[in-house]
Amino acid sequence: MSWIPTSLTAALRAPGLAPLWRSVAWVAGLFSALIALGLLLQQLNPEKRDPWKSPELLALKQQLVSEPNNESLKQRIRDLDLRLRQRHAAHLARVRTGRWLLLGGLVVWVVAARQLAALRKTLPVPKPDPEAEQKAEQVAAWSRWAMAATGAGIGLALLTVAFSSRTALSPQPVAAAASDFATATELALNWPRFRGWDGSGVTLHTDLRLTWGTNSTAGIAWKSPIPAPGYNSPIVWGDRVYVSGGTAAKREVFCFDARTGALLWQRPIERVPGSPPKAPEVPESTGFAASTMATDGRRLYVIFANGDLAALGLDGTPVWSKNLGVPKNPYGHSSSLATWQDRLIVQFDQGEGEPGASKLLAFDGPTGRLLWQQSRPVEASWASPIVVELAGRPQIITLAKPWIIAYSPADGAELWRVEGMEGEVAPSPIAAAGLVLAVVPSMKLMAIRPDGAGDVTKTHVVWAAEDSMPDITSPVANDQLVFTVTTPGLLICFDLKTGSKVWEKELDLEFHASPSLVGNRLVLVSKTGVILECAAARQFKELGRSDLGEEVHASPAFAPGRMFIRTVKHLVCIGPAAQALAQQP
Amino acid sequence: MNLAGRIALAVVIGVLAWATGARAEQRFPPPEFESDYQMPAMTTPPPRALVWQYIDVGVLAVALGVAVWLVHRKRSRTGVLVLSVLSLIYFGFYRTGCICPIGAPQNVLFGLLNPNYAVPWPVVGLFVLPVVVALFAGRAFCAGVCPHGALQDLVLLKPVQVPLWLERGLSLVPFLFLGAGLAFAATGSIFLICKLDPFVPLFRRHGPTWSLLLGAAFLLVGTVVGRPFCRFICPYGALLRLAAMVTKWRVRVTPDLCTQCKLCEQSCPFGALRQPSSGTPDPRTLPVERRRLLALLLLWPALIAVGAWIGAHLTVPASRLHPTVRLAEFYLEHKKHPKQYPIQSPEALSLLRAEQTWPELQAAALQLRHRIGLSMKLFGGWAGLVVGAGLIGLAVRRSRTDYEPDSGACLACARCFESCPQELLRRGVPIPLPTAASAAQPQSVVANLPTAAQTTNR
Amino acid sequence: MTPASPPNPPVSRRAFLRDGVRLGAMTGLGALLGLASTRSKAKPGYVWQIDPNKCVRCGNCATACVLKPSAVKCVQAYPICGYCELCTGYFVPEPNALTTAAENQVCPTAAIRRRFIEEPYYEYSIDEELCIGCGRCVEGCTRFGNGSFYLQIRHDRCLNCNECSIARVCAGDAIHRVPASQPYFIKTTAHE
Amino acid sequence: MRRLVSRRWFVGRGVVAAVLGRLAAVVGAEARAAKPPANPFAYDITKFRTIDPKWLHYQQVAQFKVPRSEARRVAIGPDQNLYVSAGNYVCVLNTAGQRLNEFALPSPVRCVAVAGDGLVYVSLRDHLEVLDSKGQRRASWESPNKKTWFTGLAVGDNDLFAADSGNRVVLRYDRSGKLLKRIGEKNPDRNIPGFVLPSPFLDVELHPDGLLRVNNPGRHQVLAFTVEGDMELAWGKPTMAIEGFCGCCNPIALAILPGGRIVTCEKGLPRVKVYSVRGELESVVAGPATFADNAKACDPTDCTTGGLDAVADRAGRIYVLDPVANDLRVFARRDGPTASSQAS
Repeated sequence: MSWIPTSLTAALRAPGLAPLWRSVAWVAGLFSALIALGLLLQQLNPEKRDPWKSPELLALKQQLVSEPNNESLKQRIRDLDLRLRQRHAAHLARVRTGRWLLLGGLVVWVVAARQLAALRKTLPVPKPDPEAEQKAEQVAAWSRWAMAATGAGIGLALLTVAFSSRTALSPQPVAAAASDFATATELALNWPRFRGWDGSGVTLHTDLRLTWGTNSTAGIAWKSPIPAPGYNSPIVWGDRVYVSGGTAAKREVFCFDARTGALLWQRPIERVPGSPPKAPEVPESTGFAASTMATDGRRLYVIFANGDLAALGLDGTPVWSKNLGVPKNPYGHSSSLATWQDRLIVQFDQGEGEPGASKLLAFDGPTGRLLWQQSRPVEASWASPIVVELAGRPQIITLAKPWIIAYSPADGAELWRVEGMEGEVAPSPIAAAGLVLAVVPSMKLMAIRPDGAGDVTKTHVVWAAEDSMPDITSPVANDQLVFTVTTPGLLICFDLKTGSKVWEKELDLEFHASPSLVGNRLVLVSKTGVILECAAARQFKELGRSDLGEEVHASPAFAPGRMFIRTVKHLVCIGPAAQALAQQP
Repeated sequence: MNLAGRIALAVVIGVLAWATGARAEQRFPPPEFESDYQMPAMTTPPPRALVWQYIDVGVLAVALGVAVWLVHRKRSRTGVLVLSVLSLIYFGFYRTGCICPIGAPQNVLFGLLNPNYAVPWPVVGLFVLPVVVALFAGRAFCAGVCPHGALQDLVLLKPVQVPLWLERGLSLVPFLFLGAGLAFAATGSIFLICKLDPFVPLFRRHGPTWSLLLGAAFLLVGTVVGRPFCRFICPYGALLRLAAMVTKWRVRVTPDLCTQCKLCEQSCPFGALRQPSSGTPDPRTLPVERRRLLALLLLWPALIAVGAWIGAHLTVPASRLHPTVRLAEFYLEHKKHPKQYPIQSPEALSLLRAEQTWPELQAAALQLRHRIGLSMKLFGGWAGLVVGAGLIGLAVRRSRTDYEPDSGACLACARCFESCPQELLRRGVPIPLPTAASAAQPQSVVANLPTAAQTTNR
Repeated sequence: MTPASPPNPPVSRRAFLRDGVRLGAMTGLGALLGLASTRSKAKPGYVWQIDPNKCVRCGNCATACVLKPSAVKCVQAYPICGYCELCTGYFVPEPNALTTAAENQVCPTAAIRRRFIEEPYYEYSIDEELCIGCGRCVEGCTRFGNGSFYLQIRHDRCLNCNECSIARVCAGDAIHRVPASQPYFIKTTAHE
Repeated sequence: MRRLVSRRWFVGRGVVAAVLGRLAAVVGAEARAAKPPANPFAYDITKFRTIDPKWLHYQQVAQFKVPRSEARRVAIGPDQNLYVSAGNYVCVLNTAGQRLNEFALPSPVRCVAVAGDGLVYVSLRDHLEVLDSKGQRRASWESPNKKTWFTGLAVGDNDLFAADSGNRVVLRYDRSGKLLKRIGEKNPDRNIPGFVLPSPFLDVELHPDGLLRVNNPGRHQVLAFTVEGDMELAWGKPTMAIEGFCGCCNPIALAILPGGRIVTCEKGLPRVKVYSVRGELESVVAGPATFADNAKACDPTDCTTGGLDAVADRAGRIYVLDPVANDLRVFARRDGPTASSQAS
C-alpha cells in the first residue's frame, strides 16, 4: 500500500489540475449547501406535513359527525386523506434521498478541496527567532491565566446555575393537603348544612319511619334539651348532631350523640377578634343564631347575628374565628353557611343595595384566609346559598332582591344572573333535574336553566308560576314535581317540567320549617310541632301524622334511619330507640 | 444464510417458545374459525447479533495494531489517512455509533454501580483497548481509528494555529466533560456524552435538528481549526491524553538527528508540537517560579474543596436530568400552580402516573437526589483537581532539546513526519522542490543547518 | 548525539516516573477487567424495549425517536385478538360505518390492514412500513378490547442508542434495557 | 484573492449554520416553553365519560368494601342476602355489607347463583359445585366440554343454566345435575347467530317471563332464549352513544329488576344501565364518573381487567360490584316508588 497511494496522490496533485479541482470544489460545495439548506427547511417544520395534524382534515371529520350521511363529504375526506398521506410518504422519501445526496456532495467536495489545499501548500519559511525563550515565557504566563480563567469561568457558570434553581421536592408528604375535605359521596350520605348537602331538603336515607300516629311518642328515639335558643337547623356528620345557639350574652355550638342524644360537648365562641363589645339589637323573630352551621367533614363552621364567624374541629377545638362586622339587617342575619371542597362560602347581604354593602365571601377552611369576595348589587336578604354541580360546572346560587346570581366557587367569578326577586327574600333556592328553582316571596316560583352566561333574564327562565308562594319556607322537588308550602299552610304541587300546578291543598297548619323529601314521601313539620307525612305524587295523599307537642321553626335533618328536629327547647330524634340501633350497621 | 441470520432465527424461536410457554394455557381461546384460517405469528426481528459486537472489537483491535504500525514503524501519513478513511466508513457510516469507545466509559461505570446492568464484554473491550494502546504507543486510536477524529481530520483544509495559551486553557474542558459524563452516568441520570455527541447523528444521517446542526458547525469550524472536538471537547480523548502522557514509545517527528530546521514548526495543526527549551532555568526568574509552584501546591486542596462545594450546590439542577426526579418536581410544581394539560398529552399522563404512585415516586426521587448530590460533590472535587493539576503542570519547567510533539496532546496523525527533511531523506522520498511562492526558502534551510549543528554540539 | 545514546539524567528520572505510572494504570485496568468479569457473566448485551403493561400511549414514541419514522411500531398479538368486527383499535370512537373508508380509520397513516376471515371475524394486521408508532390504535384496543395491539421497539430498525431518546421522555416510564436474548415482550394476558 | 474569498465562504457558511442552529434551538425552546399542544394522537372519548343528567334516575345510597379480595361476581339469594364470589371464597353479606357467612372453595370462584330453596350453585373455572346454605358441599358437576370457562350462572325452580364462555354455549342442567340442553350455539337453521366472545364475559339470567336473557358481547346485543333453546328476540346496537353498547364486547353482565326491566353492565366505559324488556334505554344507574378506578383499570393494562357485575333486590335497589375497587355500591331510584319499601 506504500507506493500506490503515493503515486496516486502524486498524479492527483499535478499542478495542472488545480483549476479543475477548484471548479469541482465550488460545484460540489454549492450543491451540498443547497441540499443541506433544503433538508434543514424540511427538518425545521415537519408538523406541516404530518397528515394527522392537517386542520382541514380534522375539520372535515368534525363536520362528518354532525352530518353522518353526507356522501360527498366522505369522498372529500377520503381524497384529502389519500393526498396528505401520499405527500407524507413523498416527504420521507425526499429526505432519505436528500441525505444520501448531501453525503455524496460532501465527499466530492472534501476530496476536491483537499487536493486544492495540497496543491496550494507551500513549504514554510522559518526564520531564526532570537527571543524564542522570552516568547515561551510570555506564552507560559498567558497559559496560566488562560487555564485559571477557564476554570474560574466554568466554576462561575455552574454557580449561577446552582443558585438560580429552586426545588419543592422534600420528604414532607404533599398529597395530604390535597384532600382536606370530604368527598361528594360522604357529604351526600350525611347532612352537612341547611337542608342537606345540596340544600334541596332531599335525603338519600329513605328507610325510616316518620310518623307513628298522634297519641303516643313511640317514634321518638330520644329528646335532649338544647341549652341555648336558636332558630337554626341541626346538621349531622357521622354519628354526631350539631346545633348552635346564642343570646346577647353568649353564643355557643352544641354537639349531641346521634344514637343516644347525650350532649357530648358545648363550645362558646368568644374573644373573636373584631367582635363588637356590646351585642347588637336583634329582633326576637330571628335571634342571634338563626343561621344554620355547615361542615366540610373536617371542620364545623358557625356564624352569628353579630357577625362572628368561627371554625371548630369536629371535636370542638377552635380552629379560627373572625368578625365580619355587624350586618345592617332589619331582622338580623339569617343566611346559612355553605361549603365547597375545603372552602367556606358566606352570603353576607345587608343594607338597601348601597354599593359594596352586600358581599359573597369565600374563606379557606383550614386557615380562615379570605380567598375571594364579590360585592353584590343587592339588598339585605335572609335566603341561604346553595353550592351545586350544574351544567357541568360547580355553581353558587344566591337569591336576593333584585338578582338571582350564580358564581363560580373556584374564583368567585359571576356565571349568570336573572332579575326578578322582590320583597323580603327568605326562601332559599334549590336545584332539581338540572334546573334552579327560586321562590319570589308570596308571588311566584321561577325555574331557570343554569347553563347561561351574563344576564339571562330573557333567555333562561324556563317557566314562572304566579301563585300564593311561601315567604319563609323553601321549596322541595324530586325530578318530576315541585312542592311549596306557605306559612298559613297552603301546600302546592307543580309539574317541574312545565310549571303547571298539579294540585293544591289547604292544610290546617302553620309552617316555618321547610319541607323535605324522604324517597317518595313529603315531610312537613308544622309550627306547632305536627309532623305531616304525605305522598310526593301527582295526587295529594296523607300518609300519616304525629305530634311533637312543641313549637318548631327549624327544618329537619336526616341520618340513616333517623330524623332530627329542633324544637324551641329540644333536639328530638325520630327513629328506632338507641338499643334497637345498636344492631344496625 | 449467514451466522447472524442463524442467530436471528435462534432468537426468534427462543422468544416464541418463551411466549407460548407456561402461561399459554391460561389464555382465553380465540375464536374457532370454520374456514381454514391459519393464525399468523407475531414477527420478532432480532437485534444486531452478538457476534457482530465481538467482530467490532476485533476490527478495533486490528485497526489499532495497524495504526501503531503505521505511525511507529511505517511512519506513513498516507497510510494513516487511508486507515482513517476505512475506519470512518466502518465504525462511522456502517456501524453508526453506539456503543463507541467515547461513550463506553459511561457504560462501564454504570455497569459497575448498577446491579441490573452488567457491562457486556464487547463494551469493556471497546473501552480498554485504546487506553492500553495509548499507554504504550500514544493516541493511535485518535490517529486513524476513531471515526469522529477521522471525519474532522478529513475536512481539515486550511489549518490555522490556535495560540498555545488558548490551546492550554481550553484543554481543561475535556477533563471536566469526562467528569460530568461519568458523574451523571454513575447515577443513571443521563449518558451526557452520548446525548451531546455531534457526529453520531451525521453518521446515522438521522437525529434531532439541533444535534445535526451542532455536527455541521463542528465540521465547518474543523475546516480551519484542526479537530476542534478531539482537542477541546472529547472526554475519551482526555482519558487517552492522560494515558499517552506516560506512553512508552512516544511519537517523534524523526527518530534521526533533529537539525532544528524549524520546518516542522508549523506542520502540526493540533498545536501539539513543542519548541526546544533549555532545561536550565533563568536564575532571575527561578525563585519566582519556585514560589509559584509552592503556592499552587498549597492552593490545590483549596481548589478541590471549592469545586466540591460548588458541586454540592449543583445537586438540585443536576438531579433534574434524571427523569424520575424531573417528574417528581414537575408534579409538585403542578400541585402548586395547577395547569390544564390537553387530554392524553404526555404531561397529563405523567402527572397521572405521579399522582397514582406518589409516595414511591417521592421516595425514589429523594434517594436519587441524594446519590446525585454525592456524585456532584465528587465531580466538583475532580474539577478542582483538574484545574490545580493543569496549573501545576504549567508551573514545572520541562526541558526539550529537540522539536517534538507533546506526548499527551499528540494525536499521532503523522503529519509532522512529512515536513521533516531528515525523515524524507531517511525514507528516500524526494524533498519537495521550492515553488515560486517561496524563493528564499532553500537558503534559509541551509542557513539553519550549521546553527543546528552548533546547538547540538553545545 | 544519536538516538542510541543514553538520554540525559532528568529525562531518565521522568522515564522512571512514567514507567511507574504506566504500571499503575495497567494494574488499574486489570482490576477493572476483574471487577467487570465478576459483574458481567458474558451478558449478551442489552436492547431497549417497551413494557406494554406500563405503556400509557402518550404518543412520544412517534415523535421522540431519533429515527423518522420511529423504530417503535404497533404489533398484533393474534392469539389474544378478538377478531372483532367493530375493532376499537381500527375504527374511530364513533365510526360512520364499519368499512375501511378513511373517515372510519383511527390510524393516521392507514397502517392497519383489515381482512375478512368469516362471519363475524376480521383479521387486523400492521403494515410496519406505514406505522409511525403513535399508539392511537393501541389506546383504542386496550381501552375497550383485549389489548392485542401494543407498541414494541422493532430491532430491525432500532439503532440501540446508548441513550434512548424516547425512554427519557416516556410518560409511563415503560422503556428500559432488556437482555438482548429476550428482545420483545410477548403479551399473553390471561382473560379473567 | 480567490483563496480569501473561499475562506470567507467557509466562514460565512459556518456563521449561517450557527445562526440557523441557534434559531432552531430558540424555536425549539419556545415551542417547549409555550403551553403544550394537544396530543395529535389522542384517542379522545372524554365526551362519552359524562352522562346527560336526564338519564340519571338513580342515586347511590351506600357503598361498602367486599371483605375478600379479587371479587368477581355477585348474586342475591331468596333471603335477600348478597353472595359475592371473591378469590377462592363465596362471601355472604347482608344488604348493609356485613359479612354473615363465608364458604371457602379449592380454586377461584368464577360465579355464583342461589336457588329458591337456598342451595348455592358455584362455578369454578371448569366445573360446578353445589353447596347447601351452610356451605356444605352437596355435589360437583363436571362440564361436558373441554376448555370450559364458566362465566355465568342462573338457577330456576327446576333448572340450572351455566354460561360457558370457553365453548360459547349456555348449558341447561336439571337440579340433579343432568345436562338437558345446549343453548345458543351457532345454528343457521334455527337462525341462532352464536355467541361472539372476544373475551370471557358470557352471562345468563332467568327472566320472570320465563325466557333466558343472555348477552352476546361481540355483537353488542342481549338475546332472549326459551329454555328449549329457541331464540325469541334480540336487542342492542353498537355505538358509543349512551343508548347502545360500545367497545369490542359489551354488555358483559346482566341483572333483572322486579317487574322485568333489565340491568346491563359494561366495561371500557364502565356503565350500568336499565333497559325495558323491549330494549329501550330507560335510565342510567351510574357511569364512568362513578367507577373512576374501574375506568382507569383499562389503562395501562388491558380492559379485560375491568368489568362490573350487578344484581337487584326485591325493593328494586341495584347492587353493583366493582372488581377493581373491590367494593359494592347500592343504588336506589331518586323518585323511588321502591325506596319506601323496607329492604333487609
